Order: sequence, then structure tokens, then C-alpha cells
Amino acid sequence: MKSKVASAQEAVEESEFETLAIGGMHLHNNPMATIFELVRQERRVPRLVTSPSAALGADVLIGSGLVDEIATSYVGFEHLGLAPCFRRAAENGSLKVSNLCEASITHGLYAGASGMPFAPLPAGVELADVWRSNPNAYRMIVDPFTEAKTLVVKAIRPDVAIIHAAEADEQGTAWLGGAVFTDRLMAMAARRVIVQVERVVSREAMERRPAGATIPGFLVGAVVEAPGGCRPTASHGNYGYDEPAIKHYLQMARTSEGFAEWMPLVTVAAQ
Amino acid sequence: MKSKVASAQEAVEESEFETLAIGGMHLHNNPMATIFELVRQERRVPRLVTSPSAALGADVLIGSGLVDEIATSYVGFEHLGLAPCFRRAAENGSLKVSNLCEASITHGLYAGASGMPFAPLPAGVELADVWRSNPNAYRMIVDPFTEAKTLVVKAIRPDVAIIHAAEADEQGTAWLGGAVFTDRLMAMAARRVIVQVERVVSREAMERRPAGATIPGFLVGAVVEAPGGCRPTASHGNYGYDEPAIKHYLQMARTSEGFAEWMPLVTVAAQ
Amino acid sequence: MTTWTAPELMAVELSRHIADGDVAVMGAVSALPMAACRLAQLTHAPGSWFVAGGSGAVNPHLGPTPPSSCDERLLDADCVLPLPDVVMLEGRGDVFDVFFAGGLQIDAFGNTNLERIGSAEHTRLKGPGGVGLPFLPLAGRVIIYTASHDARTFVEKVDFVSGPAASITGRGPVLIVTPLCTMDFDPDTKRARLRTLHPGVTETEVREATGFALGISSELRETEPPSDEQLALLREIA
Amino acid sequence: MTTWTAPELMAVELSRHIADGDVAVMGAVSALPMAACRLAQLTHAPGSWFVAGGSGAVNPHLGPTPPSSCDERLLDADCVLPLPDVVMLEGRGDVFDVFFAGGLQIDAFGNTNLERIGSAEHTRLKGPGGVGLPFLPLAGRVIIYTASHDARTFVEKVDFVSGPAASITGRGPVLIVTPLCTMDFDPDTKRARLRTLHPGVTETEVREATGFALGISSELRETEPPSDEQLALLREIA
Repeated sequence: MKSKVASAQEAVEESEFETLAIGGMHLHNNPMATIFELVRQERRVPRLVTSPSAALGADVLIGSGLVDEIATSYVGFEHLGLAPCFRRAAENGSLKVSNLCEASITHGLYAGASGMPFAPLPAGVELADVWRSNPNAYRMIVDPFTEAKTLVVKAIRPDVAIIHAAEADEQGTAWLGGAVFTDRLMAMAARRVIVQVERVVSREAMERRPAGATIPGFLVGAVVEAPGGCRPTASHGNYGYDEPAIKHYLQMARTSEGFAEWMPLVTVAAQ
Repeated sequence: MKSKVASAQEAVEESEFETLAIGGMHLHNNPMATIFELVRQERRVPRLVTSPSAALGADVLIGSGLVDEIATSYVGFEHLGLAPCFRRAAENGSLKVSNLCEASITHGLYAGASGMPFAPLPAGVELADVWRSNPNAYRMIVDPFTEAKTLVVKAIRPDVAIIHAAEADEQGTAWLGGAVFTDRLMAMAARRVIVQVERVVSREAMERRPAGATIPGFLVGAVVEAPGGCRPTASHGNYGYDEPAIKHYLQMARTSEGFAEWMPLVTVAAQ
Repeated sequence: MTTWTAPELMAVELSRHIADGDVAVMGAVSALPMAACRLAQLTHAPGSWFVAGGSGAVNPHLGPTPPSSCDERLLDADCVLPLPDVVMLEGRGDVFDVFFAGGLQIDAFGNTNLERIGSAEHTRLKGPGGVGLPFLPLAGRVIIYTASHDARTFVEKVDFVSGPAASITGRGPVLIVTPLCTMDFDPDTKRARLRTLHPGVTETEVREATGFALGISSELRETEPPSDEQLALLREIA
Repeated sequence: MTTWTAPELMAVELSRHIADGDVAVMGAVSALPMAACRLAQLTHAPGSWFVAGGSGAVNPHLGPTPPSSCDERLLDADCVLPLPDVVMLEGRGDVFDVFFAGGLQIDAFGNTNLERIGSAEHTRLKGPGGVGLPFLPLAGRVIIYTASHDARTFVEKVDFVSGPAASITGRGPVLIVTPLCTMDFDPDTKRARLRTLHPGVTETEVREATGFALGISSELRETEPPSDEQLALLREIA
């Protein structure tokens, strides 16, 4: 059996994408090691899709000037503040922001994972301005059973998804080790999955992990062993987020010059 | 805090339904104790919705003459044979069978649990004859993004769902104890949930059960303590199915007279 | 005399609006409503429930309350739902009695905005985005809280509706809690009105900090201070 | 000389059609394909995968192979998926290389029927229903197996299409394995044709047991008997 374990460099080099999805929610499980590798390789991201609440992972890709469009419902640092690079790029128009809501991302990924072309949304969601601001992703159609107007969102099918898990075996079966967020769903919707993990473990060690917390190896293209690979964000089951380091980032990234100064320090340190 | 623990009699008496859903798959986790109580109370079931593979639970309700319509993708006893009462009632026209496929039940329940009015199905599923045989549940519409013809299935929103779990606490939080089948999804889609369990346990004992294997108590209307309550089907985590007893049932239920003879024996024994 | 901080008073006031049996849900930056819900469970609403944001935790035991809504410590809870299940149930419209909401802007009708200040063409401040706020029309009741009571936050009309005030299944916004006061909504005009003033705060102060014409409830009174028991419990939780 | 049963020969033959790296899925009454997939893993296809029916088990370790596809013993596996996830992935069309299918009726083109014998108005036999068979057009390859090789099962045209022979993402039906023989499909006519005869079975016997005009492969030969190693492993698995 061929092992799926690869270096971050190999895993990224072997990935082709128009749409890239990155996992993690807020300050947790941002797959930073692989994201730093994307930056090192200066990989252009024509379209970045995030979990319902992205943070450092998205901000770093945007700050590095690699992202043309982001489809998201939130990029920020929760109680620590706004996302400086996201904010700057959105305000100066260099980043196209395609607004989605949490329901649209979740049900859109469900549709993508299920072969559904689109997902209807619950009545009421159309009262927000989100869908009108993103005509590519939404359509108002007629429910064929009731004739009621129904908002639908296009399925999300990332070409590549990068998520973080606590452990995986060489065959790619991974265990998330904490909250699953939308990361399992993202893995199921993506054509290729890169799982970065704290530890590569034996196949036996993966057995009988709880059913809802694993990703079967047949969905996984590459396993990247990256201990500490979420830092400075948290890795559920392993370590919390590094608040001083994140505050330092928020301070530095206020300007593009500051971000450019922060970035090589971190990527070199991560190597 | 008011305990949700109730007798099967109370739990059924307090349930009003047009559409009743029953959990369990094949020979496993059929919530028989509560189903026998439905029979004792001679509760009419205008519409019965099942998991993708129903067995004894559905057959007993049908054999008791209580079911007007069944929406299902399978009623049978897997390697042990066909479902005698289902077969008889479908063949003599006393039961309306609304055909669904596994995808339609699963995505229909997902839609019901999510407030989606309907669910699109993956292209290809329309090549089977199922949807043409059940015009109430299906429509062919146009994908507003691609203009492709797309089959959609109506959301499934049971008024009441009856499922079996290994354990629950008095607040209704339940742990399934084995495979989750579509039972969790069914509970999330239903307006009222009756969970029958092998054991009522303390709130503390329910804590930190795996995230994907529990049902939060706020979705549960009644907890029925019914040790052995799946017999003669299996209860995951507790006991296997009783093959001789099921074969005996299949023998007896070949005729309605035989079923009528079997039924009171079992329901009296279950009390 | 017992003293308390503004966040403590806010948490206690929020907790008073959780009734026994309620099921509440909250999103990002939710330490305040989490603590409020837990306090309600420990006092007058032992049979209430809350789902803590992106963690999916149902009734996290708290003590301490982590500042992040996705913190691993929240998983010490009565049970945990995978996040997609929470999103599913938010759409059902008959599960969650209370949604807690916030915003960069909150308008006179209780619409909230986390998207941007300014127009799409001339965005003065790009916000993070509204996450689950479009679900608000499906909540039983919407309770809005904010740490910023100023005229930039409280505006006549939001620049973008992330969280609609309109409701299709419930009552929509029923309460706003700020560091200065609480507001409810006039049943006729649907506009926010001053309901209680926090101890030591004047009506003039609130008016100056509010960017829309604020009505006044005929039952305007002082916000009830936290009891010693509430404060003691809250300090264990938070 | 080593002897074997018909199910053993069938399991070994099925296992030969699992290639290394394949991901297979099966539904009800699937002890035979489960054992076949496990045998393939233990012999020529160590990197193949299979998902065992309603249990959601990924690569159950078997030994013994339970007769029910939802048996708790299957959860002793490499990992377990909640069933809804399996259903989701079946619809993706690029995950499962092999679907195992069966039917009360199997027709000359590889359509399968678990719904009914007879018309909707005059149903002679109500079958259990087709469960996931409508997913077959989304499989890479469809492999059909049946324990009943007779003219009631093998018909010119099924009375109801539960499992379509048509494919939108793959090759559709590629193989039928019965207690008498194996069949493949003529690439031009798309009709089933005799591919191998099990040892001791004659062409005439197969024709008499088949309700449609059965073509014959130009490479017709005897089904390769199980090796001693295959049989020994299979008996540990089953």
C-alpha cells in the first residue's frame, strides 16, 4: 500500500485548483503550516472558500496578495479584532468578496458532497441583504410543490480542501480530535483533500475513533505531518491559540509593510 | 427540571400525528416496545415514513391494519426474507406504497431538519423508475444555474419520530450506542421525538459522548425506558437480533390469521 | 455596597430574559450571552438550553467562559453537536427560542450589520461578515447585545442588513442590552425605545450616544442591579 | 482435490474484479461482496476500500462476516461513517468505483428490479424496494450478484427499474456473477453474454436457467477455481 504521507511542499505542488477551501473556525484549527507553504510557493488562489468563520489562514493568503476572490460569511479574529489584510484588500478593491451566509456555506458544501447541483435555503434567509450582494451564488426560484419563492445557493465543490486534524494514518484516515466545525463536510465536498496533522499514527490507532469525527482515507489525497501546524491558532486536542502571537500579528498586519515584515519571520520559523 | 421520562403508554397517548417516522435499519434498532404500544392503542398511522431499510417495526404496524400509506425505500428482512405483512397489504391494495429511494429519504430528512422545502437529487437518480411511481414526492425542475433538468424530492417533516437509543438522561439527551443509521437525522427532522432506551442514565453519564452519536434533549419530547425494547431485533451496544424468533415471525405472519395469533403473544410478553 | 462591572450587569440582565425551557443559540464573540445563559440555568431557568456557537456544544459547563465561541473547553458540555447539525436546526424555525445577535451597526428597528460601513462602492469599513445572522427571521426572539453604545453603532438605518429585524416564525428583536441601558421595541412603530437605564446613567447620556430618535417606554425604570447571588454565580462562571 | 461451495466460488470471482485502490460500496444482503472485498484486500488489492452498507463501516475487519449489512460487528473497522455521509458520497459520482447490486429480476442489459414482479396494477410479487439502487448510474462500475440463477430472475426486461443499467459517470454494469456462471456485456449491443462457466456447469444449463437470449463471449472459458490460499483466507473471513 502506498503511503499518502507527503511533505507540505509535495502536497501543495501536486494540487491544482481554481477553488481552494481552507478549514478551521475562528482561532481554531487554521491549517497554517500548509497555508504558509502555499505562500512560499506563491500559489495563486483564484477563489478561496472558507468555513463560516475564517481567521488567520484566510488573512495570510489575502495579505500575501494571492487571492483573487473569497467566498465567505466571516473573516475576523473574534474578540481580538477585525482581519487586517482582509479588511484592507476588501476596502481598496483588490479582493473580490463573494458574500455567503453560514447556511449557504454549510448547505452548499452538503450539496457539493452529495452531488446536488444546488441547495434550497430556509424561508426567511432571503430577508437579509447577503444574497442580493452575490448574484453568482444565489437564485430565487419557485418551489415546485408549493409555488412559494425559494432562495437557492449553488453547490460548493472545492478542487482542493486543506484541513487540520489531530491524527491520520498513512492511508489518510484522519481523526479531528475536537470540534469538527465544517471541516469534515469540506473534506467530503472537495475533489482533493490535504489533511495536515499533529501526528501520523498507525492504522490500528485510528480504528474505532468516533464515527462522526473521522474522515475516511479514500477521500484524502495527502497527509502532511505538521506538529504545531496550526500555530498561532489552536489545534483542538493539542494546544490552545497563542493570544500574544495573534495580537502581535494584528498589530503588524495593520499595514502591508508590517505584514511583509511578519510573514517571512513566521514562515522561516515554521520550516 | 421536569423529567421527560414517560411510559410508552403516556408517550404514545401524548403524540398526535399524520406522519409518523420510525427508526432502525434492517434487523437493528427497530423501536418495537413503542411500536407494540401503538398497536395496543390501535393508533391509526395515516402516513408511515421509515429509514431507508425498514423491517419488523413497519411490518407489525402494517399487519395490524393501522397504516394507510408507507413512504419507504425498502421493507424486508434482509437475508431472512421478504416482509410478509407489507407484501400482502401492498399486493392486495390495502396499503398505499409511496416509493422513495435511499437518497430521497436521507436528503428529504436533511431538508426537513434544515427548513429546506425540498432537496435536489444528484443527476442519474432520475434514470430509475422510482420517482415516476411517486408523483406526490418528486418534481422535475430546471437548475437555475445550469438549465439542466433536476429531480427534486419534497422535504420530510415527520410529526412524530420514534427511535431507539442505548441510553438517555431525564432531560432527553440520548446516545445511540452503535451505528447511527438515519435515526439522528430523523430525530432532527421531526416535530416531536420519542426516544426509547435500554437505560435511563444520569446527566453526568451522558456528558462527552461522541458528538455525532447523541441527540440533544431539547429535541426530545419523551424518553421511554424499555430494556430489551428492540427484541426480537437487535439493539446496537446491547444485544443482537434473535434469528429464531424472527424466523418464527416470518412463518406465522405468512397469513393474517397467523399474524393475529403472533401479535398478542408478543405484546403481552413485552408488557 | 456590592459593585459590579458593566459586562456583569449586562450578563445578568440578559440572563433575566431566558425563560425556563428556552433553547438559545449564539455566534461569535459570545462570552457574554454564554455566561448569561449559564447563569439562567443556575438560577431561574434550570430547564433552559443553549448551544455555544461554532463549537456545537450544548450547555457547556463553563467556569471559566472562554472568550472564543469555538474554544475546545466548551466541549465539556451536556452533549456536542457537529456544527452542520446546528446550522440545520437553525433553519427549522421551531427549535431555537432565542438568538443572540450583535453588529457593527444596529438600527432603530433592530436590524444588524456586520458587513460594512458605507456603500458597496464606497466602503469606509469592511466588517467581518454576518455568519449566521440571516437566520434571525427564523428565531423565536432576537436579543441584541453590544459592548459599544455610540452613535456610530446605533444608526437610523443599517448600511447592510446582515441580521433582519423582520421575522417569519417569531417575534423578531425583543431586547437590546448595551453598557448604558436596555431597549425594547414599540409594538406599533416597531422602533427601539429606552426601557431601562443602568444605575448612574442618564437619559441624556443615552440619547447622545444613540444615532436615531429613541422613544421611551412608559415603564422606563432603572435596570435592576444584580443580586449578590447572581454576582457570585456569574463570577464563578465567567 | 480442493472442493468449494458455489458461494465460495462466487466470492472469489467477485474479489478478482476489485482492483487495488478501488473504493466499493454494497447494500443489503451483502455478505458475499463484503467477503469478496476483504479477500481482495488480503490478496491482490491491499489498497482497496469498501463501505459496508447501512452500517457505514469502512473496511470492516470481518472474520466472521455477519449476514446483515447493519450488524454491529461491522463497526470493528478502519473507521465508521454515519450512514447519511455514505448516502451523500454515493451521489458525488466520483467516489465509489464499484457498486454491488442485486435484484429479484435482472435483465439482459443489467437493469435490476427489487420493486415488484408484474405491473403496478397487477403486482404478482411485491418486492422490498430498491434502497440505494437508483445510485447505480453514478458508480464507476456496477457488479451484479445473485444467488438465484433461474428464468424468473433473468428476464428480457425488468418490470420496474430500481437499478438502472444506464450510467452517467462510469461504465455501468460490467459483470454478473451467479451460482452457475459469470456474464459480461457486449460492448456493441450492451446485452449480457456468457463469459465463464463455473466448473461442471454446461452452456445448456445456463441457457435453460436464463430468461433472455444470452450471447456468448468469444473468450468463453471455465471460471477459474479458487486457489488454496484464496479458499483458506475466505474461510477465515466468512
